[in-house]
Amino acid sequence: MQSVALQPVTMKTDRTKLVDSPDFQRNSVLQTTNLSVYYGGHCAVDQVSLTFPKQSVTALIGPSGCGKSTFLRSINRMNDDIDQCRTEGEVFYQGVDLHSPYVNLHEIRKQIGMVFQRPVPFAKSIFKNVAAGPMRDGVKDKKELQRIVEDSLKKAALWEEVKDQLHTSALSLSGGQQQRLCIARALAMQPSVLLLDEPASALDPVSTAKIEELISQLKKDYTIVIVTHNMQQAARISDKVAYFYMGRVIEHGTTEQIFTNPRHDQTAHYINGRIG
Amino acid sequence: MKKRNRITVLAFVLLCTWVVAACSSTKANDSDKGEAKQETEQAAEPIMAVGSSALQPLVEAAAQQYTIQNPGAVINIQGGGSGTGLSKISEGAVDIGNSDVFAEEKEGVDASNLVDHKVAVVGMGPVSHPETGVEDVTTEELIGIFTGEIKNWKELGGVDQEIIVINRAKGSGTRATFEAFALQGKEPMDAQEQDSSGTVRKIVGETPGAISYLAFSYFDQTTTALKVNGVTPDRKSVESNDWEIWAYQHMYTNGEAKGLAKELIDYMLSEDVQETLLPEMDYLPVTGMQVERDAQGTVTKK
Amino acid sequence: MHKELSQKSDYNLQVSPISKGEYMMAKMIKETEHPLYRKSNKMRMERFGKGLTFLSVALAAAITAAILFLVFSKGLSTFIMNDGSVKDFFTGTTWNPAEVNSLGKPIIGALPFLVGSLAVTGISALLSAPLAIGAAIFMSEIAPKTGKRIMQPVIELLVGIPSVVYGFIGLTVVVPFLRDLFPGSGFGIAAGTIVLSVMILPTVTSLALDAIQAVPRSLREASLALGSTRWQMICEVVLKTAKPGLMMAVIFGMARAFGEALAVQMVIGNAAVIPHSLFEPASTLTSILTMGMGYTVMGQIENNALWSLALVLLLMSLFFTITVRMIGKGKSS
Amino acid sequence: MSAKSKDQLATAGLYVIVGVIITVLAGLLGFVFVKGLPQISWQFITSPPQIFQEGGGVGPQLFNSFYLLVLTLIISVPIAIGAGIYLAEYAKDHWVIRCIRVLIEVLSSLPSIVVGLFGFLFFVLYMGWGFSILSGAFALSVFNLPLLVRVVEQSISSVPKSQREAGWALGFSKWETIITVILPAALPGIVTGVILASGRVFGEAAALIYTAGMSTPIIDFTNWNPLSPTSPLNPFRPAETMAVHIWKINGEGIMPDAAAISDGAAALLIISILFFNFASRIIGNLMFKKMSAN
Repeated sequence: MQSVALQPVTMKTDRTKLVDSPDFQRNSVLQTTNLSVYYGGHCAVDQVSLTFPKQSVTALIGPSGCGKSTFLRSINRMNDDIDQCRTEGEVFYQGVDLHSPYVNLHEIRKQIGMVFQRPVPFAKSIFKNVAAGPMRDGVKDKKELQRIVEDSLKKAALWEEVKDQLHTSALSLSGGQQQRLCIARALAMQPSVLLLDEPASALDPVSTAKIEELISQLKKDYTIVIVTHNMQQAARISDKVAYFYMGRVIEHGTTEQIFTNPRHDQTAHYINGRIG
Repeated sequence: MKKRNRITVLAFVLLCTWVVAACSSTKANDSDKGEAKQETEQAAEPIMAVGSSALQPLVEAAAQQYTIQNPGAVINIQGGGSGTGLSKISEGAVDIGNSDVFAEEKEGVDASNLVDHKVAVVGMGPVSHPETGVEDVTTEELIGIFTGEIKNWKELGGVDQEIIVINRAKGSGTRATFEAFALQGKEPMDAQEQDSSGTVRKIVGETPGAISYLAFSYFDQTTTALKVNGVTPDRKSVESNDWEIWAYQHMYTNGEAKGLAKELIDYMLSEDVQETLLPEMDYLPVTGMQVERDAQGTVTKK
Repeated sequence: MHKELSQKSDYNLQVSPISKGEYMMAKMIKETEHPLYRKSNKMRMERFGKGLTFLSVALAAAITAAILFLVFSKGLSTFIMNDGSVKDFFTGTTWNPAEVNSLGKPIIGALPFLVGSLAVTGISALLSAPLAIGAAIFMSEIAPKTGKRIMQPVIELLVGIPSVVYGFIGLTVVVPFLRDLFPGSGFGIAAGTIVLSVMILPTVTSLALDAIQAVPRSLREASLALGSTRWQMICEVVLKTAKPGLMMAVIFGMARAFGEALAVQMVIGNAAVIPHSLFEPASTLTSILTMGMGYTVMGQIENNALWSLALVLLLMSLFFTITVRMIGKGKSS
Repeated sequence: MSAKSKDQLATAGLYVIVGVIITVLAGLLGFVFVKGLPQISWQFITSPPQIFQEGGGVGPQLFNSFYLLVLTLIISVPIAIGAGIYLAEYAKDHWVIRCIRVLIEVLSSLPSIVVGLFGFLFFVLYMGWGFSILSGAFALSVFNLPLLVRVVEQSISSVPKSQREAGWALGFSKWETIITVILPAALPGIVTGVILASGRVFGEAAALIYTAGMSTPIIDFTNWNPLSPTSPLNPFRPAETMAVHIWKINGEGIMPDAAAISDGAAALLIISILFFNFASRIIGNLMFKKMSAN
């Protein structure tokens, strides 16, 4: 992954008055500035500015309909295909504004992988599911594909369970396995950022635990942004937390600080309501 | 996947080359015939004969025999009805236009430069359901039946059974001839119509009290061929013109017949068609006719 | 291009996240072909794909437009060139285009055919709709597994049987059967209806099946959870939600029946009169069209009159298609 | 009457309905097979038809039916898939698109005689291909297009939107997503559509009378060079299919055993339809497995 290390300087916006500790900014790889998303007239995401430090898990929490999923989707421009949806502000990734018209959309989505709420395996074999990305990317020779598939499945902690049935249909896997297959499929593109949109909300507790454990492992080499309704999950696996309400970031800081003494009473209410 | 994509492109390219080859090969027909010529000397340009479905079996049988004698000759015969045949030949789109009516009788067909070749004669006669109990009708009775004045077979001395009239399709040559010579030009009543002889034969054979008209080649045991004014419908009575309900089968060419078209028409008038093939198929040889008839229907002794 | 870039983003000091220097740095990065800016051949493939598919749609639409133009131009020429009167056409009951009536206009009364066509289509739809919807319900609710395995080949086979064979069987089985039971020669609207309803059965069944299967599973389970029996669930939930789809299926079947030619021509008797009963020979637009086309000379009044029949057929199928669209759009949005 | 008994009554009613349909089909097939099967012999299947003697066969007609079907599918399936993809994926809800949809649907309810005549005027006369397999194949493609486009569009739009988003999230372009993800998932639906369409091609007669013609010149099955006039593969020779042959025999056949030949031909036609449906079902599954499994 050829990346030009460009450290954007700390960001100060009048509205949120957040002061980030210096070390977070220095190694943040993804940063949004005044990002707003409008569906026709309705403003779903309002002037959100967040930084996502490298090798860390940032959890986006908030009541449903607060725009956290919309915000997540606008990072790798998945909202582009929804008509009457307008995005303003910038998303800086490695110093490049992803919303500028000159950037290659497909390149962005390769480097910023995404996993959805419900597992979405292709109607293909397990091998072909994971190999679909690289093959489309021009990787031709069999051994190289075999290596990528094995490596991705190992990273997604699925290799042991499927290594001898690689050529059966992916639809025969369980819900949790299918979700990990989707993660493996995203990892096969060698992304540097992973966006997870409530990855475990459609899974049973056992699979959810597996996914959470996998995420905390992936933290070592990927920057992860996860949208979740599950407070315990956020507390367990995230390093930073941002609390969204009505499309705006009310509070944003390290997990300990948010969960022990949140600065805004709104955040406190939400967290106590959910955990208390 | 790359491979999948290549397949769709390949299929598309295959389709284009096929169409291009197809179009080019029509242009290459001349060179094509050139080769065909070396292969078989007499083979001429493939010809197309279109028209009357009544004449089609005869021309097909004759063409089949002709190609056995000189292989390589390609004769395509299509049906489509006398109307199509006449209009196509007058436009010069085909080599031979088959028709069972005179070109002059069809409006809209410019018969000026059409050359008529009468190759056979088709006799037609009224046929009825076997159990009507009537064998012979006079012309007036026939007109009465088809115009709807006579409603029941018992009025003709047959069984008490309602008469069911089945006409032929409005534009067909068979209907035009029957109305002209059997009904003396009277308009038949509005009744059930069928255009194909096979269907008419089946309906008349199975519907008690049904009556219609067919060409001699369609007579069989399932229907009774009625005698008119005591004359039995067969080859002798037509040749002597005692049986007036008959029509020439015309093979029109645009201007003088030439090439394979001429050879085919000459073959049609030759012995092995007029004497052997025609009787087998219940058509009547034109050479045997003792009378001549023109488009207006005036008969002259030959 | 860079000048345009800077104006467009009207670099605004207060809000901008990073200093002006950083911003210029970002733009320079574009010069060094940062991977994110590289134009991939995906764009070319995308344009190729979209172009290819648009070409096929355009081709399909062009062919259709050509056919419609042909039918309209020839169909209208009866009224324009051979000055046939439209009123006669829809009200007259005698059809003899070659002759001219007292006013010097060709006799083109197509009412008998219209009545025949509508009667045959309507009644066959009434006859085959319950059968088809019943089969569709059977295949999706009562015995999905076996139903699909038996009925799917049955449907595919019924579609495959040529209309000539349907007509032939109609002639040898249906007509004699009707002749023995009812007065008349067995030909007529009744025979045409029986043959047609069997012919459109597969079309209506497969479309009804799609409509029923489009009803989400959760609706069925919700209704069953309320303690309703399967039949109540089918009536209240499945049929109600699938109603537009089922209507579409029946109307599409009618459109198909309206256009059927060969089979109907063999059994309906082709009499150019308005039938007084279902068992009298009648005729439909398609039967007269098929029968007469071979015998008429292109360009003549008789031929143009037949094309006007084809035009009426076209307008009727346009009417069917638009009602189908309206039903579909009305309910589903 | 309690709801329970009403339910049982209704279920019984549905069984009756399905029973009626199956008996109707069994009656149809029984009638055709009882009369037709005794006719079918190797000689009947291979020998060319006789014009007026007995013992005619349907060899060339059977070959023409299959050859015409293959040509029609080669022409109409790619176009239909292309059109289906565009209408399902790229078409915005623009009035032009709505017009095209109505146009294509009107085509499907047009009587085939009208399509046949269009084929006659355009392919036979204007393009100068004459009465030939090619004009027949193009006419049938036109006749088949609406059904195929409709089926392809339906099976593509029935693939859930989440599959598309999954594809985009992997960095695929719209076209790549269609080719790699959506087409394979929609394949079973497309195969069913192709089967229904080929059933209609087999059974079609009216459209072919004026395009592929009603006569079969002598073809020798030894000469396979497509350009020579007597070879079976030459797309420019007129070719009468089984359905047209049945129509012609019933209409104008003067050979004494016309009825027997028509029954035999009808039985043979239905057997070949059964065979074709079965074969394409298997090929469809194979393609789906190959595309998705290994």
